[in-house]
Amino acid sequence: MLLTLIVFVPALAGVIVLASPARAAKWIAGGFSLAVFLASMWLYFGLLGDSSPNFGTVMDPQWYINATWIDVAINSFHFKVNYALGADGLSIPMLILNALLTFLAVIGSWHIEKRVKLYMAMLLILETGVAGVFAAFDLFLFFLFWEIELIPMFLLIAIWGGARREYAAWKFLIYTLVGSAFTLAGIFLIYFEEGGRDASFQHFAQNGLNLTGALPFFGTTVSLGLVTFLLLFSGFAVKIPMWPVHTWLPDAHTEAPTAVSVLLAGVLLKMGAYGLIRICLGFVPHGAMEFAPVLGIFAAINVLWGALASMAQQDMKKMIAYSSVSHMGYVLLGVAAASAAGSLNLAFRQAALTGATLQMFTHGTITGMLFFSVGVLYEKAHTRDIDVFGGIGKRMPTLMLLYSVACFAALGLPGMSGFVAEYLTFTGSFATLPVVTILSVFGVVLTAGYLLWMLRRSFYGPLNMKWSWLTDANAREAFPLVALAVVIIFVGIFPTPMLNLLAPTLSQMIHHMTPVIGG
Amino acid sequence: MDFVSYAWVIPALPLAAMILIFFGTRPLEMLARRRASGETAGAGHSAGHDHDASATDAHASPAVSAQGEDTHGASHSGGHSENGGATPFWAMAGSVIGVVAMVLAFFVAVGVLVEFLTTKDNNLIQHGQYIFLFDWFRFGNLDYTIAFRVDQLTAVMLVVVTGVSMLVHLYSIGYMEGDPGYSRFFIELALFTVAMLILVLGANFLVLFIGWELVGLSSYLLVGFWFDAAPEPPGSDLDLPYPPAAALKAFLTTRLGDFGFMIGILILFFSTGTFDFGALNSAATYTHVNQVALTAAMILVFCGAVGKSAQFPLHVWLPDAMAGPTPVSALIHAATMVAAGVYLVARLFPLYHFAAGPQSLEVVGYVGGFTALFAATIALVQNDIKKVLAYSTISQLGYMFVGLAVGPNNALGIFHLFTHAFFKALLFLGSGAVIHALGTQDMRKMGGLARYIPITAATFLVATLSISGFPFFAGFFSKDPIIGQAFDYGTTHGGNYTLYGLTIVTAFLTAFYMFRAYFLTFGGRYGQIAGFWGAERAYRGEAHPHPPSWVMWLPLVILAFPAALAGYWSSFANFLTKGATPAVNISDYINSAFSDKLTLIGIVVALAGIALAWLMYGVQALPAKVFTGNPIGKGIHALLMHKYYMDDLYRLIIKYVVLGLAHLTVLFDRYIIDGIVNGSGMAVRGLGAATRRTESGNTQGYGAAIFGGALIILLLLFFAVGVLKL
Amino acid sequence: MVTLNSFLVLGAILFCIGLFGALSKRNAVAILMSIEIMLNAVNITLVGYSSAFMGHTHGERLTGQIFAIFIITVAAAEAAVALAMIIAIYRRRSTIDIGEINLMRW
Amino acid sequence: MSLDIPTIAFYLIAIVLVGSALAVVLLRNIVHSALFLAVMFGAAAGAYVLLNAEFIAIVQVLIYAGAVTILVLFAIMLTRNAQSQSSNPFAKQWWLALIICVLLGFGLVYAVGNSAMAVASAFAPVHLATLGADSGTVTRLGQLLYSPFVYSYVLPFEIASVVLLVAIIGAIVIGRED
Repeated sequence: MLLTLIVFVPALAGVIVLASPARAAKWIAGGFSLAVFLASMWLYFGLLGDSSPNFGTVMDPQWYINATWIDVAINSFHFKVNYALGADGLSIPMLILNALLTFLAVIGSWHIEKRVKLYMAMLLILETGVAGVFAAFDLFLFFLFWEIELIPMFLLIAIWGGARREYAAWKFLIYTLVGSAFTLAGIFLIYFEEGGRDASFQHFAQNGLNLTGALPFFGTTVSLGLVTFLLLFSGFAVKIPMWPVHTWLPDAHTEAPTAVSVLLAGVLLKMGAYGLIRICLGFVPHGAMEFAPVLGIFAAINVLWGALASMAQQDMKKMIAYSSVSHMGYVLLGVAAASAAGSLNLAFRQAALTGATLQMFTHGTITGMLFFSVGVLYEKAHTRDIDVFGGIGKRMPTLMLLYSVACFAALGLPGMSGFVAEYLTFTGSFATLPVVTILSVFGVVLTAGYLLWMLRRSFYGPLNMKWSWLTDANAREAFPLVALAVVIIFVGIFPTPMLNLLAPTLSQMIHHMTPVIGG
Repeated sequence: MDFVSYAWVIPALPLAAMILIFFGTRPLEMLARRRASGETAGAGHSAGHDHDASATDAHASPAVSAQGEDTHGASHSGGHSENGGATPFWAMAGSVIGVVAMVLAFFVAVGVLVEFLTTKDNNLIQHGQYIFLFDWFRFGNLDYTIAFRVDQLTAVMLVVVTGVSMLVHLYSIGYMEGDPGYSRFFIELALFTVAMLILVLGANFLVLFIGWELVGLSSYLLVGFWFDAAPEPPGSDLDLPYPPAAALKAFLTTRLGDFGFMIGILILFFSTGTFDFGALNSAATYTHVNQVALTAAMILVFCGAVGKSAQFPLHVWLPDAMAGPTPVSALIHAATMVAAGVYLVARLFPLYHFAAGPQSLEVVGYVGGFTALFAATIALVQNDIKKVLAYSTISQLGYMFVGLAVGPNNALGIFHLFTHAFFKALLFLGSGAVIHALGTQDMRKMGGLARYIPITAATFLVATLSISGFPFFAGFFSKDPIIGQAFDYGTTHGGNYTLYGLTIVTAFLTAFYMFRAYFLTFGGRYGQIAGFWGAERAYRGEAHPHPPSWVMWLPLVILAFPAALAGYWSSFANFLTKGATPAVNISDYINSAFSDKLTLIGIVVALAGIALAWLMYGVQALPAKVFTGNPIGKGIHALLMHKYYMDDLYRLIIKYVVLGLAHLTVLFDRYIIDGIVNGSGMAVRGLGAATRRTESGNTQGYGAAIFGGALIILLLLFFAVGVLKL
Repeated sequence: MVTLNSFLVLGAILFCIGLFGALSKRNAVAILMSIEIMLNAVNITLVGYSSAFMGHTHGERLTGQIFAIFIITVAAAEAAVALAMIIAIYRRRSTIDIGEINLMRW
Repeated sequence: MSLDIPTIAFYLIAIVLVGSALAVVLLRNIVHSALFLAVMFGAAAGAYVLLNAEFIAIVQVLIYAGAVTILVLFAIMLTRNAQSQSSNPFAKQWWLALIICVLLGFGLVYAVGNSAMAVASAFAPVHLATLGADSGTVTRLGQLLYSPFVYSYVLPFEIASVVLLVAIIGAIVIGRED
């Protein structure tokens, strides 16, 4: 019931916002998103009551609700969709992150004046779509929410975006739709290969190991597991985004308004990573194992490519967008390492996968903070060009402090969550994919390079007189930044609760995969 | 009293100070400042978004920030005493909190050291003691633990760090007086101290790496402390580093080293499944580990040390890091952080020495030896007093690595680290006093300053003698054994005396350039005592030097004692090796130091260096033109002035290779990937435009198409049935 | 001997003549007339089938004729509407040459 | 081949049908075309009679030869264009239409003679109408169309009436001068 509320209250709030006067829109949206955030915190704290809390696994989700929704049987053809929502260690952090970032996005959008009702409603409906993706425990329901999220996001970019907003919005939409078409094909394939009677996650997780064999393919045969994996992964790869289907991201980020960039980087990319871990890895272990070396190579390319491309950017947002590509590479690395073949200590795999999952959360907060920082600057200066600034740190000490915190978190400084995630990922992934890991570690150097170089060019040095009128971030602007900084530093210093939350789910997943990957 | 168990207080104190300043006194200071400016400036500030208001704001601010720039340009090169008067009350309160915290921490650290010196508890001696243990997480048998442990090595480092940090805190009250970022400075100083203490207390790679990166952060912040300074105007030949650029360079260069370090950690972790130093250093852990992998791992770990300790080829950041305030240079870039690399190798000494192949320590030794000579040669020609000290630091760190590489245990290198911390901190603080007094760091505008600031001169002289290896001073006792051991190492390694040659030549150069610096600054021609004690006539500058306040000279005096006497800790090796080497009493220690022929050679070499410096700069009997007059000498001089063109090489690599690749990726994205994506879109549109022609609106055409199509199907069916017999 | 085949061939020929008219005339009324020819051709075919099988199970094979009746009904309706449209178009544009009625082009 | 009266009647009707259809299509004057259309409708009614479908034949005469022809003539009259030389011209691509139609015709005839379905039934004898024979099909048709008790097409029939109603209203609405 709690999950139903978390998923649908935002959409309801969106309708209420649309029906209420424009003056109240922000307050209503803010109030509801705060309420949803508090409710989503209860997802975690509500489980803490026991001395040894059970955060659930994919086989045994918490907050589970299951009702038959569509059930059509024609002879042997059986199409069954259940309204099944659940949460476990993998989805609870994502649900909380989603609710948190939506709330902060509403706060961060306080200055929006253009069609504010529709804007707030779209933010809230977006929250519903994303929360649904993370909470769904039925494959078709998952896909439904996966597609629902596109509509508000498309509108948010296309209406409130920058100069090239329509190009960016269409690019986002078409990329995602093409990817998810393959995913849908993959969903049907796995559904019918696995009996065609049950689309629940538990069913697939239970029977994922059976997904072996070969499919005829133009005179030859291909591995069924690999085909299923690749079909499912296509949509997730676009969303993550994995090189070479990443070019929608910089455009979308650059054109989207600040809060939408935050959500886009903070939670939408996580949908892809979540799908990769939950569905590709959990349901198609054979395919994941076969694809893991290639995935690892893509991960390294992602990391280095994103970092190098960031270095060449003039636009702060574009730079951060490419940094997202780079950072999501670590997620790919962790997943690839967790599923690569080899008879090794399972603990390494678990470390890698935990690192990847933590990186999902942590990247959401850190990139959100980076985008909010740029947003504050952009609202004042109306430009994001790194080189036109210079020495503005003198005028904006608070913003410089918070922006620096975000940058240092992004480059993996200890004491902040990015470090924990990257360190876990690297230490785990080196065991199975050493070369790829070494390449990815080099990304850390490049990350430091472009972020600090950006800080230097914009904030350091003598003040460019052109910007002498800039004012520092006020309390309303600083609030999302401070809130995220608190989360980042808390997880960076004391990651244990977070890791405890992730552990049972991922551990179950890794152990379940043991017959496939060896070890 | 059980100091060891309370060792967690040591990092907690500066942490508490940091938090108190950040959340306590600094906001109060800002509040007070705002109230003061509100009283004077009136309501001008409050009208934020109004156009007129912002226009006047823009009008007013050039004056403000131009003034700010001027002061920062000046403060950048040292003289910021005229920076706007006294330190505000709350800022001062913050700094006092910092100093008090550091004094307390220092006493606890000394207590810890004393306890280790006096304890009879064999378990404590052999294994040290965990003072803090917290599991971040545990995966199967892999644990990610935050663990602090104190043992002898840590105890020594604790004293060094807290001691120097305490004095630097005190000194900074004077040095940073009136600086707008006064509170920020103390926050960052405290942050550094905490990070450095985490680094030395860490009982495993995880914690050490955390400290390692955090000291990098605080180094970045402090080097870039005057982040709004303007770059040096073109035409100056002093080549003063520009703080924002220097900070960036420092962070990135050390990160490049950390890349290797991280991979080394990964290999070790993968091979052994543990981060813990205790486990890693015990033989049982690595018996089944591939020797080659282990050797590679140790060399990679050393890469981290190369970055942090500014060894060739990653030394380029340290001279630039002198852009930071001088107390920072003393604390971070001389005494403590840059020694972290040495500490790291020393910490893992059993791994290097016993487990990994001999190549690992050879790499350490040769990199160290080469860097020692390399940096010393550059130091010969520097005109910036801080640059001289920076290159001397690099050179001395090279010595420490040689000491670790050739020594039977890690005592040689750490002992030099120990003494070096004091005399180099003293040198930097002394140079800071000079810069504070004159407002410049160009040695050509100094000379004879001993007359004006005698305390500074005397303490500086003590430190100079110490670093030069003059007998009876600390540096002599720590450096000469390294040179001697390098000779023995050559003997036992088939007569390969390369390391010995490198170190002995460096010893000569060190004595020369340090005394050159001393003479140029404090002594010179016309001076008393044959130029050792300067006179007014030797002064070449214009500014009137003013003597430092007590908060600045007191640390100098305090530091002079360990700088001169630290070498007399005769049983250091015995202490550090947990009794594995015999204890030596003090008279035997001194006797053995002078009875060796090699030591005598070292003394002679040092004296020769001092004598040459005296001839050239003390009495100026031998002008430098003798060396730079001929073409070869001129060429070498130019090469040294340009620091072997290393900076230019890096600049080229970054500009053309890294940024070139970066732009290539962007071009690839834009033209290849987006080209394909947009191209397929265009192709569909083109196809649509082409087929659109058939939609002519002519219904009869459509009808013809329908029935023509039906006809084709019909014919195909006939073909299939009649001909193919399907 | 007149067999079903005779009627089928007759229907096919008529259909093709009608089709030719529908595809080649420019006058909308002529096209409509051609379409009527095609409909008649189909009707002849249907009634032919109906009649050919009437002998076997008497009474049950009148479906073809039923079809024809419906076709005639619909054709009448169609003719009425189509001619109304033609008149309406003529009133607007003073032509019923469908080569010139191309508002829907592209 | 025995030339009995119905056979002769069939060939006569067939010739008239094809000839008048060709005349409809080929004549230059639209009014002549319309008149030949009426001839064709009448001949078709004859063919229905030959096939023992008296009811269809009557309906054909009533609706086609009567109503539709009148409609067409009215339409021609109302849309008479004074300027045009030829009231019933060919389009430019008439040759294409000709090729398609001829080939399609051959195809259809070939299919009628050769496809499996056609072979089984195409040579089935057709009961041509003979004078004085029992004509019971109208009754049966009536039952089949309207009977509420036995299996019938009453529902489609009612729908057809709705279609007609719609067509009437539609024709009025469209053709109305506004």
